Amino acid sequence: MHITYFLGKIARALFTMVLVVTFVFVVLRATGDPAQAMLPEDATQQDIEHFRSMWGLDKPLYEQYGVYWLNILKGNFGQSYRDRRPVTDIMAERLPKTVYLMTLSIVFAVIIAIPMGVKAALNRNTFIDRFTMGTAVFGFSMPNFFLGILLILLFSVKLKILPSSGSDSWKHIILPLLTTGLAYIGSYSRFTRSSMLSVLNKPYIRTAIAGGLSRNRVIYGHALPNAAIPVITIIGATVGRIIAGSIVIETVFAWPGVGRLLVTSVGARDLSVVQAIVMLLSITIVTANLIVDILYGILDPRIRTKKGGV
Amino acid sequence: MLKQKNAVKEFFRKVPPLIFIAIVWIIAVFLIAIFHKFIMPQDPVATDLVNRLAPPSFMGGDQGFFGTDALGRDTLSRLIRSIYTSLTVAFIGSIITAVLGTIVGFIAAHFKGIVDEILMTLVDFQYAMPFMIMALLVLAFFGNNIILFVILLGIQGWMRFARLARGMALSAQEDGYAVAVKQLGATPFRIYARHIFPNVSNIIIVQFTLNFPQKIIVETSLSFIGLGIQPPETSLGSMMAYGRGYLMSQWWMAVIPGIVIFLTTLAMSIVGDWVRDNLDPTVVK
Amino acid sequence: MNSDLLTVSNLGVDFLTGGRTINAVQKVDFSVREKEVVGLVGESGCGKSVSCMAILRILGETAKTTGSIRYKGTELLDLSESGIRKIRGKEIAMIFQDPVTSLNPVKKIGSQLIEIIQLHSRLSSDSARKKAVSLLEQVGIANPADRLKDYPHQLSGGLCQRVMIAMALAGDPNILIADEPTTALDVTVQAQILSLLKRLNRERGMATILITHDLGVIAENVERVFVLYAGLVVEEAPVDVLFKKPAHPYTQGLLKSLPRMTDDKERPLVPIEGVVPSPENRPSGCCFQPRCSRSTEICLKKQPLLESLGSGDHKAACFHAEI
Amino acid sequence: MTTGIINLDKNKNSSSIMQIKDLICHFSVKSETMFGKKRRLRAVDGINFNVKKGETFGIVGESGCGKSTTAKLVLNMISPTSGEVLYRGLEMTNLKPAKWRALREDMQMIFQDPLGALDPYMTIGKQIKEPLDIHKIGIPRERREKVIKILASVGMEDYMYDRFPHEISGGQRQRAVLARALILEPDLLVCDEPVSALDVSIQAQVINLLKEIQKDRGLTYIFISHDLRIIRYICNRVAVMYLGKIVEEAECGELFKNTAHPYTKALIASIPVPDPSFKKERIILPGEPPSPVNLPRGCRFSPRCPIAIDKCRENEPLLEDKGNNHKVACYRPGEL
Amino acid sequence: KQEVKAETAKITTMNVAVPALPEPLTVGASTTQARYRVQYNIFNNLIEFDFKGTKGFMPSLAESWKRIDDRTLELKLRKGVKFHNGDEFTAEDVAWTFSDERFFGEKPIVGHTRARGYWALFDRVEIIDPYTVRIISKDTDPLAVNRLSLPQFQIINKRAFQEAKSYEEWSNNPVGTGPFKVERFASGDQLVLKAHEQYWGGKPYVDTLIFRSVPEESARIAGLMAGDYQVISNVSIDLIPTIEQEKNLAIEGGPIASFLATMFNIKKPYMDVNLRKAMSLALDRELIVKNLFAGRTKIPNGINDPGYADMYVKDHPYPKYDLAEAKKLVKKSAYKGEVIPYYILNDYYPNEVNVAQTMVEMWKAAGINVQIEIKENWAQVNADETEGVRYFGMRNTSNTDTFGDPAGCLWRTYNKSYDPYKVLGWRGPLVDEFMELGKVLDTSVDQKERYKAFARMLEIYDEDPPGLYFYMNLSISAKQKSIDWTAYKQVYMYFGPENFKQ
Ligand SMILES: Nc1ncnc2c1ncn2[C@@H]1O[C@H](COP(=O)(O)OP(=O)(O)OP(=O)(O)O)[C@@H](O)[C@H]1O
Ligand SMILES: Nc1ncnc2c1ncn2[C@@H]1O[C@H](COP(=O)(O)OP(=O)(O)OP(=O)(O)O)[C@@H](O)[C@H]1O
Ligand SMILES: [Mg+2]
Ligand SMILES: [Mg+2]
Repeated sequence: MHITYFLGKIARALFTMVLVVTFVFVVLRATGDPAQAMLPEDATQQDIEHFRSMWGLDKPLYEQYGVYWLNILKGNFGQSYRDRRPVTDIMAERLPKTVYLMTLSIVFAVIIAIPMGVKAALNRNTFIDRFTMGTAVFGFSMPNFFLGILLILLFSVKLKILPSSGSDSWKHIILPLLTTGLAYIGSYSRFTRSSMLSVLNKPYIRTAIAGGLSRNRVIYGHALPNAAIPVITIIGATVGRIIAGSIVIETVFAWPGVGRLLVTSVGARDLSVVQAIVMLLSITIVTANLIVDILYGILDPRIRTKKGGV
Repeated sequence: MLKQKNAVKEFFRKVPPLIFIAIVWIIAVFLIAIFHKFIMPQDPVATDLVNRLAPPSFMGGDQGFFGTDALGRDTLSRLIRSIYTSLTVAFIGSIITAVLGTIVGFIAAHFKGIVDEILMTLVDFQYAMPFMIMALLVLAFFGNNIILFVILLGIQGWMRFARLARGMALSAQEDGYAVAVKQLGATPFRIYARHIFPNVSNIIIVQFTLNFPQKIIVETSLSFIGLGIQPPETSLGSMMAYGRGYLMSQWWMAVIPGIVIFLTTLAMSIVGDWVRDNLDPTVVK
Repeated sequence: MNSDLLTVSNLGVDFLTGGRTINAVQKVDFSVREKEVVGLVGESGCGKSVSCMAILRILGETAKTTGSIRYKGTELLDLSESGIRKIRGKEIAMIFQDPVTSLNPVKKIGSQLIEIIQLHSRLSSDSARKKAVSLLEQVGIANPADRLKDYPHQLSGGLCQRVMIAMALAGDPNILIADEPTTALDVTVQAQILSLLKRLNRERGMATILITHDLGVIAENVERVFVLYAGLVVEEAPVDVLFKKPAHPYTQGLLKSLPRMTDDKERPLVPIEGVVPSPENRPSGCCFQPRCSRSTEICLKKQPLLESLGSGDHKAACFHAEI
Repeated sequence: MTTGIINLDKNKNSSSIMQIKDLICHFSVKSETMFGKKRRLRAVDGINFNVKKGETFGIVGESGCGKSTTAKLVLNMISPTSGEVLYRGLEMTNLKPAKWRALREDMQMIFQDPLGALDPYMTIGKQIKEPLDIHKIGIPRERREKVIKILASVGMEDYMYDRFPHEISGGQRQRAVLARALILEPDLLVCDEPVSALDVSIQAQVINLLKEIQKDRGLTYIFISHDLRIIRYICNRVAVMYLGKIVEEAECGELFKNTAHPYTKALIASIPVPDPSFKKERIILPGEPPSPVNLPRGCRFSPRCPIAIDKCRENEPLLEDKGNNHKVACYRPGEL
Repeated sequence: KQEVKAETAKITTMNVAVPALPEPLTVGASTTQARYRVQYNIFNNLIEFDFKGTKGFMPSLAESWKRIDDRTLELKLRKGVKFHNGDEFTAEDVAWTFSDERFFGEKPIVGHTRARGYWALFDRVEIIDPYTVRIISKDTDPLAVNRLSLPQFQIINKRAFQEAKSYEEWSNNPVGTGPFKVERFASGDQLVLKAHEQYWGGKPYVDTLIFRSVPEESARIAGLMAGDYQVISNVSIDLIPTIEQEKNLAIEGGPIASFLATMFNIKKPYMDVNLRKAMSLALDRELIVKNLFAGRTKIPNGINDPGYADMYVKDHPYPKYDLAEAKKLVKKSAYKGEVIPYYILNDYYPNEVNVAQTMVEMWKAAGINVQIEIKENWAQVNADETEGVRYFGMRNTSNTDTFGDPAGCLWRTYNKSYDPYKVLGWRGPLVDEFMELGKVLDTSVDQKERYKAFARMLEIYDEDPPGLYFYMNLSISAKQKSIDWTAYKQVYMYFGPENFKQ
């Protein structure tokens, strides 16, 4: 792997992040006055001005922008207008919840989806394949809120075996996990299937069979490692999107993570919070991409010398 | 003429039944969308507060086939109208996505260097900026109207098209027909419009069939956070979002549009996969 | 007759794809004797590869194989999946046309080689490694111990083909099928590989089936030749007989269309007119009849069978074979 | 064929249509090691040759020795690192795109892989017609006629006009490519391995066709191949390339009779002869061709050369005329 | 059998699911429902309003009060009241709560001076002795007592406020005198309150009270059914039957003192008085209330409520439904079928989007073409403007009755500083009269005079309507039947010993 290649990637990632933050900054400041959103509708002009000067919103945009970055460099991500708490504190409280839920969901989905996809590929056009396809499409076409509520009705109301919402105990995570997991299983298994299918036709698989290897050895020892790359890509993409992907699920299950925070903060024009989340988000995505790149290198030695990437 | 007829025949002979059913479903849904004005049994926005929340007729209701919603509006008519809005929004959105992405991809591949860098940074930017958040920001801040909404959906996923088109164009430039045509003296525009585009179009179409149902789903999620199609206009997503509150009492309100979404997505995916498996231009038979 | 190690008779292969049936191999008969090098020759698409892959049953599920393939008296087509697995690599090994893509790109060649070695012998991983090194040495790779750590893409085509050959040798097979082992390689490297194969045949007494479309390669390397056309064996002969007295008009045409180093430059090449029919629309009667100058009524009606022409070793499937 | 934009004096230097002077083309490639920087790949490393009007100039050599790169340089499809390409005395490097496009009427190229060179989504006829559309030759209605004529001249029937590339055979595809190149009536045709992908019997058809057309139209060919049998059969003069350099150049007969360079010798010896009774001396070169990134010191061929001496490993021999218009770059020519 | 068990089993932790929690927690930071819902459990007012019954104003932290003059109110404070931090409640705390520094000044620490809108006449607090304070107004203030019962004016602990490292720290962990003290607060998740053992009103009946933020209604109801929550708020009308079907669940709540209404943009040329009146006549309010609200709310006669006691104008006519008359008026009006954009928020008020769609259809029947545009927040509702005219033809609003007097509702929301007059073009002789009458409400201590003024103001509202009123807003909660808790006629959810026993 080229060190310069990665340095370049990181530089570009940083640049992208700056771009994202700038975009969000501009959209946020240019399109709505937080004073109006935060204050009640009959707030007086004086109130509004006081609010603005309190949060530095009366300064010209470029100055606000500069101050914003300066503060970030100092490790200060600002304060929430609404919570009146440092953004870092709020994130420290919320982020672990999201990460916990989403990583478990992804792990869960990977464990189920990959064997499922392999099985479907090996039994192409059979019932197993159709079933996998159906589940997969069901998983990603049914909105999370719908699935989530169905699961709540089934497991909490009817069977009374799992709590309906909240995040107090390990039991609380099961339903949200199932809901997100199902959606991920959908896309992972389909990717695994199609990637397996294309690999199974490759000459080296024929070589492995001609050498006398057993079926399992051919599939898991030779085909799967090669099929892994597109699957890794899609997993990487979901890892990068854990925050965005959790918005709906967190709302349905009253899961106090960052996704829900984002929605409420956007609604309230809580600028510092929105910006911090978006920045975090682009960092996750960019990091996930970077990790995927490194994994590519590990999985596929050819990429180490090529100008890799998807 | 005769040749075409044979091609059609050949097509039907070659198509497995499952794919056939899927295609029929898609066509049906599109026909419903196109002719919705003529097949809606009632005005989809006409309220009838006395006959509200009626169950579907197969469950004993007497207010139309799928019953009525919380304002006594005919669910079947609303469903048909929803199919129209959802499909229109998704279709126009997908076209915008495909055109935008492909053009950007071609431009990047053609000019290379700094142009490529800039456009690819834009692609990175889009990747780093999840669509839900973009939608949240833009719709929340600029207000929601149908045109903005469609444009926004058009932005969803363009970067995938851009990368695809760029990759294809780059490899086409390297060798093969594009080089051959170029050395005949063709201008770049001609090469892209007449040669590279038709060749990429297959893959674009496949991507389109994947992107299209995604748009319906995205619209559904946006409806959930209140940013979808606005009432009294309706869409499959907003019907579901609206019906979710009634899952305990009038479950069909969310389930019926849900089934339509599921079947349409399924059909699109099946057809998309099939197209991809069968139209791979590298495997010319 | 000398004892046949492998006899393929009446082999037919159909592919069922997209609701159609493609008759890739119509009727192929050939045999390999112990320590013999036979050649299968014919133009692209005539069924050479498919016939050989049918022997190891690695054609995949879409293929339907008929006929008989007997190896040392065992019918391979009747073997169970685990039975045929014991034949693959151990009794009959195969190397493929494009060596670079035929090796697993994400695994070191060492591990691919050792995997095969351990599969066919109960060697510890240490001695398997030693055997791998010695195999690479035998196929003429310099610094074999270092090469084990390389990935396929780090090797040139010639080296990859040598690795493939080493992998094929790992199970000490009795028959090596070499499917166009040199077409993807450079001329000078091709010469290296062919001489390597010759040496291995000599030293190990391993029977070899050499598949190629290059009559030059056939002439220099094999003892007996089977000429294929449109999924059929149209001529079978010892190599010198074939080149001196080709009997089938197709074989004759092939030989005439070759530019030769000894030829007069002004003499135009004599191509066979027309093209090979695709498996889906083969002509009635003799498959070669539309391109044949000697064709008559009967050629339109009947597919001639492969018949002996006087000397037992020379057979041709033609009503008008030249003797 | 000359377009208005460019005035070529066709009589000047009439014997030589194409002159290549000290042509160098280096690519920069990423190195394989972690901290390595970009390195030079010497694809074409200083070559000179003249192509005379009406002749067939052959270039032969192993894969990666720079044949295709040379072809592209000759047609100016890529720009050289340095050196000159003179077409009828006109310096072609650094042409403006419009001029460059106009010049395509004079020189054409056909490629190794006819399937790749044809757009799979356009009918054969339209593709052959395309150069006419591009250069706006003739009135649109008559173009079709012209295509059918040219189709006939490459031995294809008119119904091929509406076929798609995948619907016709390999030999027919190569004919179509040829027809497309010929329709502009060029003076120079560069053929980059035009028959390597074809079966022997079809190879013969195409080679015969090429020869015929040359006779009819007085075309000049630059013919690239790795197959010496074909080169010998079709070329007047041959240049043998090894790792970006020409190591031997001579009239065809001379080259095969008095082969001077050991590499050429080895190449000829490597050709399998379709005659079991022919017993030839075998020269099996050791090792693999080195990469154009890591050139050996001295003569590029020295590591594989059976007769290399110390001098060969020190200094690179120059391409010198040994009389009879036979040029060779070797310290021990003809000794193998 | 199970039911019996449920009734006997005492709970130590009460789980209450609400759609959102306040942020931050402290008093006076904003006026959202989320805040008011929980606030009464932590803080007390000096004077309390009886939201449950009809007792009117009751002593709370003040045991008694009397008017000294038009501008001065003297209060005797309750003795022995303990704050959550153990401090004794004294006049100092009152003075601090009402100080300029914290609340009423130009640049208050709280951030904005929302409170001032509710008490523009407030001047200062005078401490007479540790248990006596005087509240002094700038002018005659007949409503000082009413105002003291507002949630904005709940009493906080001075020491805790001043000792907090920052306002931020304080505001998320405030100290009051209410029955519960803050144990843990995560605004997106839960608010955990612990019983305040020394609560002056007696020890609460549960040890722990948890408000959980559960935004999705289905999840709240499911949680209630599953027994995860004892009480939930914000139940929509259509789901009432679902809950009532369950034997162990019960519905609580009903109409609250808030009028759902709209404001017209009278600057629009077509929005003349005839059209405005026609729009009211075209609405079949009964039908809406009966079907969309299951009859659970009521239609008021003007912005006028029986809770005003002697100020209630009983004879003011109820709004009429008369389509024919409406059509006639439309004909007479300047309206020529223009699209009237109707800006609303997405179900900010219960069932609002449904109601709006229904009304659009009703207006359509009268030939009035209204088009709903759903906005995301108030800023969007108000922001659009060209040449001084807002884009909307009409927007939604609610007129909340803050303290049982028309001055806190009709007058508070239609005075000169409020939108209809200020920006929406509600002008004319009648309006001038309205403004004059309003002053009487504000400054007169003569109830008769005030009554007469109010009655006339109601008439003016009908004659030259600045907006429409529809029905009373409502707040529906649900609970486990075994829980002895009642909902107030407000969104407030109170679990002190006075309102929850077991
Ligand atoms: N998996 C398959 N499915 C369908 N048809 C196939 C399949 N594999 C091969 N064929 C067809 O079978 C015929 C014989 O193919 P085969 O690969 O044996 O030819 P070949 O003689 O080896 O040619 P080449 O010299 O090009 O390798 C061809 O027409 C080919 O298209
Ligand atoms: N655009 C490029 N960038 C980098 N390297 C290149 C490029 N084009 C060609 N090369 C390299 O230059 C060398 C010469 O390539 P070229 O294609 O001219 O060889 P060739 O003689 O035509 O080989 P073949 O017989 O395989 O076609 C090769 O090592 C090739 O990898
Ligand atoms: Mg083959
Ligand atoms: Mg080349």
